[in-house]
Parts: sequence; structure tokens; C-alpha cells
Amino acid sequence: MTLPALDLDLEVFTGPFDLLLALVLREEIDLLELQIADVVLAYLDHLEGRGELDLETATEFIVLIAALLELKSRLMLSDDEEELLDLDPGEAAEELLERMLDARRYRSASEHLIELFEREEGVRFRCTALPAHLRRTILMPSEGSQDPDVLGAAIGRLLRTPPAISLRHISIPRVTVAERLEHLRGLLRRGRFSFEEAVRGADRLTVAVTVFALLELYKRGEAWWEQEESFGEIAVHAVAAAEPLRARAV
Amino acid sequence: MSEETAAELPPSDPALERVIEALLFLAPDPIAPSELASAAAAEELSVIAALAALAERYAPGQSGIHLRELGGGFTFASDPLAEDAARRLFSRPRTSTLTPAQAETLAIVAYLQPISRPEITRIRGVSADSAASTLLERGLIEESGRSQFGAVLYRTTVQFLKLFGLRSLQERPDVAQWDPSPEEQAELRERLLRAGEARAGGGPPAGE
Amino acid sequence: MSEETAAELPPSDPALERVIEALLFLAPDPIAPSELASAAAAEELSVIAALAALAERYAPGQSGIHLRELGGGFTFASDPLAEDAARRLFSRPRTSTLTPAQAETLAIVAYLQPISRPEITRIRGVSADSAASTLLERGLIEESGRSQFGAVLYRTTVQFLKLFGLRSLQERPDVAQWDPSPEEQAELRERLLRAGEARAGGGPPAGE
Repeated sequence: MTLPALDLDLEVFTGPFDLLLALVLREEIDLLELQIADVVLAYLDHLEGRGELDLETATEFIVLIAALLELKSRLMLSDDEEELLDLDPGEAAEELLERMLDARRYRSASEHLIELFEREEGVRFRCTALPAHLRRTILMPSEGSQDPDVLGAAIGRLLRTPPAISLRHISIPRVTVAERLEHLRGLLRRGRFSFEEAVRGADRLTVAVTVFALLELYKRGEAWWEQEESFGEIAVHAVAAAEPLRARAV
Repeated sequence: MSEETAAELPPSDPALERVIEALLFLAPDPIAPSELASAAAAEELSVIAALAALAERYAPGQSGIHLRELGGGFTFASDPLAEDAARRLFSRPRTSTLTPAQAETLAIVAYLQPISRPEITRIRGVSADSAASTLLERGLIEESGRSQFGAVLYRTTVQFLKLFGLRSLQERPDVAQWDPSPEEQAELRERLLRAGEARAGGGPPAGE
Repeated sequence: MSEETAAELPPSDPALERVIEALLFLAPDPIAPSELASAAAAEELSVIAALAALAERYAPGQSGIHLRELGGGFTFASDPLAEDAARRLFSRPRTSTLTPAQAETLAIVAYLQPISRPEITRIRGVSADSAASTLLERGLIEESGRSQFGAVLYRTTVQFLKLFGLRSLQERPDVAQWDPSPEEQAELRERLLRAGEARAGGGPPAGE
């Protein structure tokens, strides 16, 4: 399977996954309008239909979806979110819970509104113009009845530039995939190394970027890895010329 | 409808009568019995019977709404008795205060005239069409030629000056008093456009 | 109008009743009793008595036109019985249905007004822009000033009350009634905390 074969049927888009990406990148589809969870669900359905996981396309999918998620979160973050990042996990969960409850409340309220709307289906109001002799004549309010300051205040309001959405809290990737690739290739020259070793002392972002780099190496057929048990050590091997790439490495 | 015709008619079907009543209430123009019949999926004779019953209920002296036959069709009209009250209700001056959208649009025209709608929209960050139409209707702004791109330009009117008690445009209040960032040197128009684009979610404002 | 109130009212004056009837027929939007009283140069109590009498004549089952109380005012509306016929006659569907996105956006505005688009987006988790534009176009919401950050604020309109048959905004049910039960909330909280711990304490992400 290739990702382009993944067909989507979403609220804002119907068609193959790669076309969706192209449209998002060309800004013809607003990422804010896209429910990324629906894309993931469609992918999971697709996997279920096939009954097997192709690591290569799964990797590609995860990378692409992660990128979409990051882009979307950047678009959605507002200033208040900054405080959220300083919360401990308990507080963050409370905050998140409050939001989920809010979303749920208004979703239910919207169902109630739709019921009302349907109940009123068929009720019409007259929307006919008044007879000509009764048309609203505009009586001119007296001279000087308006305060010019209203105009000045309106201009002042329009001059106010809204505070820019601060992206300070989004860490600027000081580590690049290219750098980490180089680092991993260096280690690979020894034949094998453990992941732990590759990220020793690194911050979380570097760890994440290293995972991406590792996926990239796997994709290019340069490396292969194994993990004996969950949370156990990950051993990374160079793919020797003699050793054929094992594509189904699950 | 003459007495003789009514005598030959079938009795009015209350449900059909209500449908006809609703249709006449909604329609802006007189409707012919044949049109009513095909809309209500009923015999024309039954429609005529319903109309006869309605004519009795909606007769002068019975109701403030009258059923009238006009140009071969039927329509409801208001009782002339209500004329004075209607004039008082509908001819009152429009509320003299401007809505926020109107105040913003008028202020933009007052300070930057002549100016086109697209530009007003850019500054407001949302469409100014309905506000501009109301201001035109109220005679506070008027057309003043076209921009090089063919868009209609607007300027304020003498009526505007009178309403705000200004002897001339030079008496517009000084923006400095409401200016949130007085240290900025750029021209007012340019700053308004920049703020408008930031509000509309355009590129980040300069300085970021 | 409750029975008890009606009992205390003066008898309806037929001439005033006809004037009120005509005004309601002519007016495009609901009119409050106080407005009717000043237009008809009558006491508000007499107007209320006339409205009570009209409510009896224009009641479901009595007439194809119904007297409705909407948004604090009174207006006539057609009996839904006539909907099919109206559709045929005016060959225009009354209104298209609301999409879930529009309904959610409308619900948020109805409860939290005045509210800005970014706030709506935050609550929904997806952009509300296209839904809000449609609601504006359909006249269900309107602008109502700006927030301190310069975002346009929205509120619901009289049209909204009309289409949803609400006598006033106070008729909205308490939003708290849709809160999940304490057990459901506890379960949700539990799940979130577990996910949070797994993220915070699970070692390098590759180990998962």
C-alpha cells in the first residue's frame, strides 16, 4: 500500500490523502477546518481493512500527521495557552477536562437548537415591504445631535493592533533532522549502538528529532532496529550490504 | 363574491381555509383562486368556498385585516383605521445612535476620504457593505468618483457635518487623543490598513 | 399570556384590537406591547387585553395565521399546516437546515454572546469562520462591537428568535443541563491524568 491509496471522506474534503496534503500546503484547504482525528481514524480503518501494518507507510503517515498537528496547533494557540504549558500534568488535565466539558455542553446545546429549528419547520413569517405610503420616512435627527468624539473613538479602536500571537513557547528547533542524521550515521559506522546512547543527556526535543532521523534512516534502508521488550533498550544496527532489508519489521 | 355565487358553493373546509389564509398572509401580491387551488392541491370550487368564508371573517368592522379582491386575485390588506397608528409606528426617526459597524465605517470615510469599500473592508477586517449602504441611505456619505481600479469612492456629505455639528472637515476630532500608539510616525491610512490586516488574521504585524 | 393575567384585564376594545391586528400584520418584526401602545395612543394594559383577545382568535386550530410572542414582542406567523402549499406557491424552500458546525457555532453565540470568532474557535476546537459567515449571511447572528483585542463580537438576532420560536433569550435551557454526570467526569479526568503521567514519566518516547 502507498499513502496516496488512502481515500478520505471528511467534512471539508473528499479524495486521496496526498491530494489533501497538497491542498493544505497550497492553503486551498484551511488546516483549521480540518479534523485531524478524522484523518487518523480513516487511516486506522484503512489498516484494519488490510489487516497488516506496513512500517514504511506507517512511518510516513506518522511524520506527515505530526507535521499537520504541529502546524494546526501553531495556528490555534493563543496567548493564554502559554500559561497552560507551565502547568503540572494534573492542572493541565483539569484545564483540558474543562475544555472538553465545554465543547460537549455546546455540542449538546446545538442538538437542542436543531430540535427547536425542526419543531419550527414550516412556520413562516410575512416578509412583505410596507405599503408605499407607510414606508419608513427618515426623519432627520436635529443638527449637532451626534458627538464627533464617536468618530475619533472608532478610529482609535481601528488603530489598535491586536497583540500578536506569541510563538515564543513553541521551541524553535535548534536541532535539525540533518544534524541528528549525521550523528546517527557517525554511530552507525561502529555497526550498532543503543538508542539510549544516541540521545544520552539530550533534551526531549532532541530525542524526538532523533526518532525522526532514525525513521529516516530506516526509510532509506541504512538502519534497522530491534527492541526485546516494551520500554526496553532499542538496539540499532547498520544494514550491512550482506543483510537484506527486512521490510516487515513489526 | 356575490350572494348568489356563495349560495351555490360547497361548505368551506376548515383545514383548506386555514391553508388559504396562511398563503394569503405570506404572499406579497394578490393570488388568483386557480393558483391557490394548485398550491393547496384542492378543487378551485373548494378554494372559492374557503375564500368566501374568509371574506366574512376578514370584513371591515370584523377585523383589522381585510380580504380584498384585486386584479383577479385575493390579498390581505390592513384596515385604514390603523393608518395613523401605523404612521407613528413606522415613521419614527431611525435610532439616532450609530451601530458600532456604522460608526467605524463613517469614521474611516471621515478621516481617509475619498475611500473605496474594499479599502474600508480591509481596515475593518470585516465587510463594511451593509454599514456603508445604511450610511448612504441616511445621506451621511455619498459617492465621489471611482478609484483607478474602478471601485466607487465615498466621501462624507454636508448632512454629515450638520449632524455632527462640524463647521468643516478640519473640525474632526484629533485622532491623537484616541491613538493607542502615538509614537508611530507612519501615515494614518497606512497604520489603519496594517492594524486591519492584523485583525483579519493576515501576516504578523511588523516587529515580530 | 396566562389565564390569570387575562382575568384581570379590561375587556378588549374592538377598535383598538383591529388597530393592533393591522399593525402586527404590517410589521416585519415582533413589536413589544409598549411600542404598540404608543403607536395606537392607548394604555399598555388595553393593548395587552387586545393581544389576549387576538391570541384567542389567532390560535392553532382556529386560524391559518397564529399570534406568536417572540423576543419580547408579538408577531403573526403562518400555520405549519400550510408549509407544503407555501413551498409550491413560492417555489422556494423556507430555509435550509443547519449543518452541525453552524448549529454549534450558533449555540456558542446564543449562550456566550457577545463573543468573538477566535473564542468560538477555541471552544469548538476547529475554525468557526465559514459557519459564522453563513450564520451572518442568514441573519441569525450580527456584529456587536469589538473585543479589547480588536476582534469583531457577535450576538444573535431577532431573526434567530423567530426561526427558533423563542419568546426570549431567557428561554434557552440552562447549559449546565448537558454536563456529563459526575461519574463520567471522574472517568474522563482519570483517563486524562493517566495519559498525562504516561507522557511525563514514560522515558524517551522511542521506548513506547
